[in-house]
Amino acid sequence: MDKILFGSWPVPFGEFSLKLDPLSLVFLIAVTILAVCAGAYGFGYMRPYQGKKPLGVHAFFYLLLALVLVLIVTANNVILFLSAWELMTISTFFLIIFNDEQPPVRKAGFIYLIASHCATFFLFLMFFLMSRAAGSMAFDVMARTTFPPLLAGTIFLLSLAGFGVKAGFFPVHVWLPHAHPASPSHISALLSGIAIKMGVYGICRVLCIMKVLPVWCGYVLLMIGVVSGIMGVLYALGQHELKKLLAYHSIENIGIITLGLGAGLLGMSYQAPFLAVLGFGGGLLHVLNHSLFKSLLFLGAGSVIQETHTGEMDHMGGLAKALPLTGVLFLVGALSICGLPLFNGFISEFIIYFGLFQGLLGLPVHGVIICALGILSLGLMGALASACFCKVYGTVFLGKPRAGSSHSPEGMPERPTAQEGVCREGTSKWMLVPMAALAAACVLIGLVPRTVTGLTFLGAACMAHVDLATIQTEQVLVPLTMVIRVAFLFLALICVLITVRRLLLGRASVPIRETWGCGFAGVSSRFQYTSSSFARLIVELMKTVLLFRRHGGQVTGAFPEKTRMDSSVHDASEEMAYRPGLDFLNDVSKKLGHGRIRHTQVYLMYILLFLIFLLVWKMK
Amino acid sequence: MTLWIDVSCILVVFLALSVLATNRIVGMIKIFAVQSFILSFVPLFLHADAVSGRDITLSLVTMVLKAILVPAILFWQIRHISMRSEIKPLIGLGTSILFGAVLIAVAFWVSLSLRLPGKLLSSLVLPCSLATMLLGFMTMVTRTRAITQVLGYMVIENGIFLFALSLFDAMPVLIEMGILLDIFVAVLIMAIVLNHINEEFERTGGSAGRSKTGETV
Amino acid sequence: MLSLLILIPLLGALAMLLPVRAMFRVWFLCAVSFTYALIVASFWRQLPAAEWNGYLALDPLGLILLSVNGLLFLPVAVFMIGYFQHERRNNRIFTACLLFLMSMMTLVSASYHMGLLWVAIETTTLFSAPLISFHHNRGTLEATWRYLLVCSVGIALALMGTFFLAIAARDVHTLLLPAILNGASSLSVNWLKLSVIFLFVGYGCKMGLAPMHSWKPEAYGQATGMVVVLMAGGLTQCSFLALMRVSQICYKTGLSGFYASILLVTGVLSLVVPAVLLLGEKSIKRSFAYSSIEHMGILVLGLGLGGIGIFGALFHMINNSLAKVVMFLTAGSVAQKYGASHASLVRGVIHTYPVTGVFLLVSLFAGTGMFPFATFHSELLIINAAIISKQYVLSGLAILCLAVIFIGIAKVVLEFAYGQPTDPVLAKKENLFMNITIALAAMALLCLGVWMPAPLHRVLHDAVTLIGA
Amino acid sequence: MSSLLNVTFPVLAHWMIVCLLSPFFLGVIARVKAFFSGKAGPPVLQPYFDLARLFRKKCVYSSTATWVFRAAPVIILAAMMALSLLVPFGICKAPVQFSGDILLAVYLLALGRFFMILAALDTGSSFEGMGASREAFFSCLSELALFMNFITLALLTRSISLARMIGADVPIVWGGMEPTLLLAVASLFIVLLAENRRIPVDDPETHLELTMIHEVMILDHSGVDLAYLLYASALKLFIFFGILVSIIVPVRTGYPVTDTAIFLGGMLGLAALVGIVESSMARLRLNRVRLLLLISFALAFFGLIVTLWRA
Repeated sequence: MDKILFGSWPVPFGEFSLKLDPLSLVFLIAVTILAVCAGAYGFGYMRPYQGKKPLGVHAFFYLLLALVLVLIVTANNVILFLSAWELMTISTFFLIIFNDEQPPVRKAGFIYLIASHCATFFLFLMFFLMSRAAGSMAFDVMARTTFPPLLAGTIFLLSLAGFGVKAGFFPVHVWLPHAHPASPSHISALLSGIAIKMGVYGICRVLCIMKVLPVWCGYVLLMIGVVSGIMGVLYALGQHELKKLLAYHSIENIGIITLGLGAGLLGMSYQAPFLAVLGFGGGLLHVLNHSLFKSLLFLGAGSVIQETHTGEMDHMGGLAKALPLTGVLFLVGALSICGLPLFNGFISEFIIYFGLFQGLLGLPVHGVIICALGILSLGLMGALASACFCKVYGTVFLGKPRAGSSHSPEGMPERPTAQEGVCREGTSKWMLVPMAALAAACVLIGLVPRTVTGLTFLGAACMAHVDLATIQTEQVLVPLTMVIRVAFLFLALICVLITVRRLLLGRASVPIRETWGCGFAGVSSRFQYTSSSFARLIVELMKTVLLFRRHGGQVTGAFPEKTRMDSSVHDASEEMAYRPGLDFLNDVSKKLGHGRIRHTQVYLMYILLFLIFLLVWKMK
Repeated sequence: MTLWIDVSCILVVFLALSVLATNRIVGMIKIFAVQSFILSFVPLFLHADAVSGRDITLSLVTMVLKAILVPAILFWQIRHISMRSEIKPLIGLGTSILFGAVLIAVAFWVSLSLRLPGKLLSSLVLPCSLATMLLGFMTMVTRTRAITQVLGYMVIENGIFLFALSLFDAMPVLIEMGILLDIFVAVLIMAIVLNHINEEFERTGGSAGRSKTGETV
Repeated sequence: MLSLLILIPLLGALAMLLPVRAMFRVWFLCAVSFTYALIVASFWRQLPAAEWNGYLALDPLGLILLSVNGLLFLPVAVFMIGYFQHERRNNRIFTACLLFLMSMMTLVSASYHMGLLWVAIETTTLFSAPLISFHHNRGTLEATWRYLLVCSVGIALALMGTFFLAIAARDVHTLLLPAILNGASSLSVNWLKLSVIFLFVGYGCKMGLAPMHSWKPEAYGQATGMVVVLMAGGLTQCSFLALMRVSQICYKTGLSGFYASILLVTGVLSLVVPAVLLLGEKSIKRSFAYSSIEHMGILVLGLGLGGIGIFGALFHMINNSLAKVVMFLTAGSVAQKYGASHASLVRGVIHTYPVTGVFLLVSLFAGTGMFPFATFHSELLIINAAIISKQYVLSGLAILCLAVIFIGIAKVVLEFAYGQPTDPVLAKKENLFMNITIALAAMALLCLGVWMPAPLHRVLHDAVTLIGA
Repeated sequence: MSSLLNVTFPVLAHWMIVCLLSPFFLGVIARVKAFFSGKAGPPVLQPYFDLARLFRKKCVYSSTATWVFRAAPVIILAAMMALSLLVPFGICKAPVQFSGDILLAVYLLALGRFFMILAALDTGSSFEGMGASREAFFSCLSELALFMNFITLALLTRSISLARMIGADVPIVWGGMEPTLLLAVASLFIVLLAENRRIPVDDPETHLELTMIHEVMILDHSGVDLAYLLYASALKLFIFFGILVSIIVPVRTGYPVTDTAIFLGGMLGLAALVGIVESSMARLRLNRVRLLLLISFALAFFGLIVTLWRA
């Protein structure tokens, strides 16, 4: 069933060979859906820029990116893969840096480019190690090779370094929280929905090729999942900016996916094919699901930003009235990402949980511990994600508008007031329809999971190198069916309860009053809980890992003066590793570099010393 | 005749060391002239049995070029009083001499395993020419003024010349002359540049006051 | 044919000394370069016969270098049309030296005699010096001085090395390359070792390898873009040819391991040094100069690694020269537009001069080996070679350095290219000739990146077999 | 037709029992508390009266609120009713049971909570926002403890279905693993108090806004909506009681009447226990609540370690 397209490509070691196996197909489907939806959205979203910015260039790189993504997931040759990979980096860079007049956008583009390209170097090493062992640059030949354990472990670690940066694993996620808020929203959707999944695809491909990996690899992968997931969601809770928050949620969801993959890898190492298929299958399904609901959320965020001209959640509020449809669609995305039943997030998380419980009951004691850890952290992630999206939805869409300055994070120009193709709520149809399509997909998978589970399990079987027929996937599909039945019962109950309420209330009109202010008369909309105050309890509990900083806000004396307080959460990996590291290099460079050494003589001395060194070394 | 070659070799190295250990530019030029003068006699000792016209020509050319012309140009170059003394060298003279001794040791050590082939000229030719070269190099490293660096370079070239003599028979003279000529042209150009350099700035390495953006288009 | 190819630019150079109009000289230079390129192109069909008793001969290695020369001089000549529309300085010496240089670089590619090779390389130094100091000011003079000083030391060392080689090859009685290679068994190994060390350090100075690199940031930072293109893309690679000749000899005498270890150490050093020094750099030309050191390091690494590493190195020679055309001509064009090449003075080029801005980005991608450009493939080949020869530490170190270098260059280039334009009011018109030149070079590099012509592959392959390994 | 009936009948019967019984225990707790404070207290059936009255009342909506505010009570009640289907009560087996139903149970709880918080934030009131924030925080901690306990139970019973984890296999487990199970029971009891917002975590009686979590979130609900919410919390309490009693009193005599009596006795006992705790303790300060929940987590964690050690 693998389809191979073969052609020659006259570059060193290059072959234009494409291969479509179930693993690729899962990603290919996600790529196709997202590229179309985000593209259509962009068509409406970028209207305000018409005539002010070179939109043709933007469109070109968008299409290039779409093409290259397809190439990446289908490439069967190392050079082709790497070429496409580099092109992805470049085209994404141009898409991110669209609004380059703004320093944060430039910084984001810069960090993205550097992180991506530097990570690619690890891939060079990894692929060449693989190709040396296999004697070929073709993935399918590599997959037939057996790798010695040490080499396999090295390759695995290199793949984590190389693909992990793109995927956004926790300590190496630096580019992600910068790039997502900086780019136009449909690009953020594409980045989060698909670009980071390419990192996951890479790891999946490597796992698929490796077949047998040392046992510790599974533990490492699972731990990475746990750390990324929890840190991602904790950082998300601490954010004030909508798209940055969503960006951190991408890290969390990558963590969930990795958890699944790690469980699968454990299953492979311990010869538990059912666990392997469950873990990989759940991971792959979550890839698909996350790309659907996260892009939905980003697109929704884009509409919000276009409406409010700010990304600061604490300046928003009550948008469900201004953007009712967007509000509903965003809620669907939020419910999905929290993994609540009825929506697709629950399905994939359920499969991963199920796999982890299988591991819990079937693996030796180390495996049991790590699986327990996985289950716990998945539960914690779920709870924190719920809290986080309550915060997002509550502060952005519910309540009353909060007064605040409005400046657009991406420098979005004012939308023309009268515009064609604008529906009731002022959002272009080009923007609403893709979101609706994505939301529909979320609900569809949530209610009829068998539409996709077949495919993802096929992909998982392909990764685990087992015949799917020998695996009793019904063991997990039957419970899923039961879940769906309960879900339908739940929906029926909702209908019944609404009807009951209708009957009880009769036809009498419902009085509308102000919210009860507990007796206080001077309530203003600024009294509302903000996103930061909502998350404060959790963030303060975790303030050591989150680098939570608070300025001002101390009230002193009987008649305190006017004061202001702001709090922010800082990325520990960036603040404690990357920035000091780069500063150190900069310092060294400045000390050694030009301006310090003033004399040509010193340079001559280098030559003399080198000559003497060679003489002494080589002439013994 | 090997004895004479040996003596010349040792003298050349000694003079190279003296150049390294001299502070005054005039002194350095003078020592260099003496070194070149001694060197110009070596071709005459090459063929003990019969001194050919070719040997004499080479000897004369060398003497005129190196022992007279080049020092003269250099003297002409430093005719201004302000240029006569070396500004503080980068490495002190004492240290320079110590380093020089180490370099000589390295040169001899390297030459241990190497024997000049055929009709042996002198076992000292290789180590001495290497040592001279390295000492000249060291001179370039320690001195901060353009003109002293040129002098160092000339010492290097003398070292090379000393060794080239051992190849006198093996190599076509055409190439050899071309080589000498090239070096000469190089020095000439250097001098011309020097001329500009002296107008533009006093010390070759003096980039201290250069503006950050003072780059040209 | 070969001597004709050397003579044409030589005579052209003499003609340049005549008092004619400046633009006439430029057009004449274009004509000569074009003819030159045509003749070189014809060599791809049929290698010319040896001349001057075998002193001049063209093998695939030489052909590659010769083609690189052709590839460099033509765009530079065309670029000069645009350049001298703004520049009022007398270009008599400049153009004459350019043609002398062309002639001597041809001699380097075609010389089949180690002594002649040295003479040719030495002469290129002489003629390139006035090019650097085209603008007579303190900065250029200082840079020229440093360049001359380091290179003349290098030349002296290389001369010594050549002498040692002559001693080693005393039984062959000549320094003609085929003769040395045929009589390789009779060479004296110890003398050859000494010779290799001296030749390597000597030519390494000229090539700008790491401990001998110091003239590069100065000279490249001060000279005009066109000159730097010729130096970074052509002159340095001439010296690389000399290193490859040494490699040929070493291979035949079984000194491959000896030579390779020197090459690898220097190669890694040449990656480490720019990596360390680049981050603090704010000037675009100097950054590119460090990148040039890096590329020399990559070439040397490839040569040292052997096998497909050599293939990669040879391919990289062509790519590097094209990349340098793009990089330094762009830097030159930016510098001419803004009157500065320091990051604090230039911002948002892509808004003020969209085409130049694009070229800036192209130079970033091409210079650091990103995909659509052929440098990607050659760097990949060399990393692959390192892995194949099990040089894990080396490859790890190399990619680390490449990463840091990328950060350094990207930082400078992106600061230039993006951001709020510094003074959009003063925008001058973009020059057509300049842009066409850069665009063509970039296109060529891109085409090589996605499609390697069969003849090129064949010639590279033949050249690899020449070096052996 | 008969098969449809076969499916629907147990479901409907289960709902009938659950819905009828659940408010009763609220009344029992109130009665116990009244007894300890020396008052006569309301009748045990008072919650039924309250609900009946609220069902007859009209609703008032805030002008700030959107459809989320109106949807929340319905969704929350529906979620609790759906959840009740997964839990066995004494001899009433869970009508829906499958491998992995605990996950659905936990996520249904989460779904209800999600809409509870949203509804609170929808009013735009700062007090309700405060309650929502606390609810979100505490539920994270209690959910962690809940998961930990489920892992322990899953390991002990080798199953991930509620029906077996708290039903059939528990007596066997009690046979060999008492300390583990005791730890789990203690931990689950704290979770019960926290999830249902009883003292010492929250005080369901007062209306002093600053001290409250759950009550403050429903300040703006009225009429039928409030009835739905009250009903939902009664259901939730009932479900937690059911789970805990199934573990504590795993007596299976085989006679339906005896078993039901034992189960109901356990439920009443638990209600009395909650009442005693509420009477004897004061509401904890907010940051002490955090500590309490962490203790619950630590108990569960300890239980897991013991389980692993014994395994």
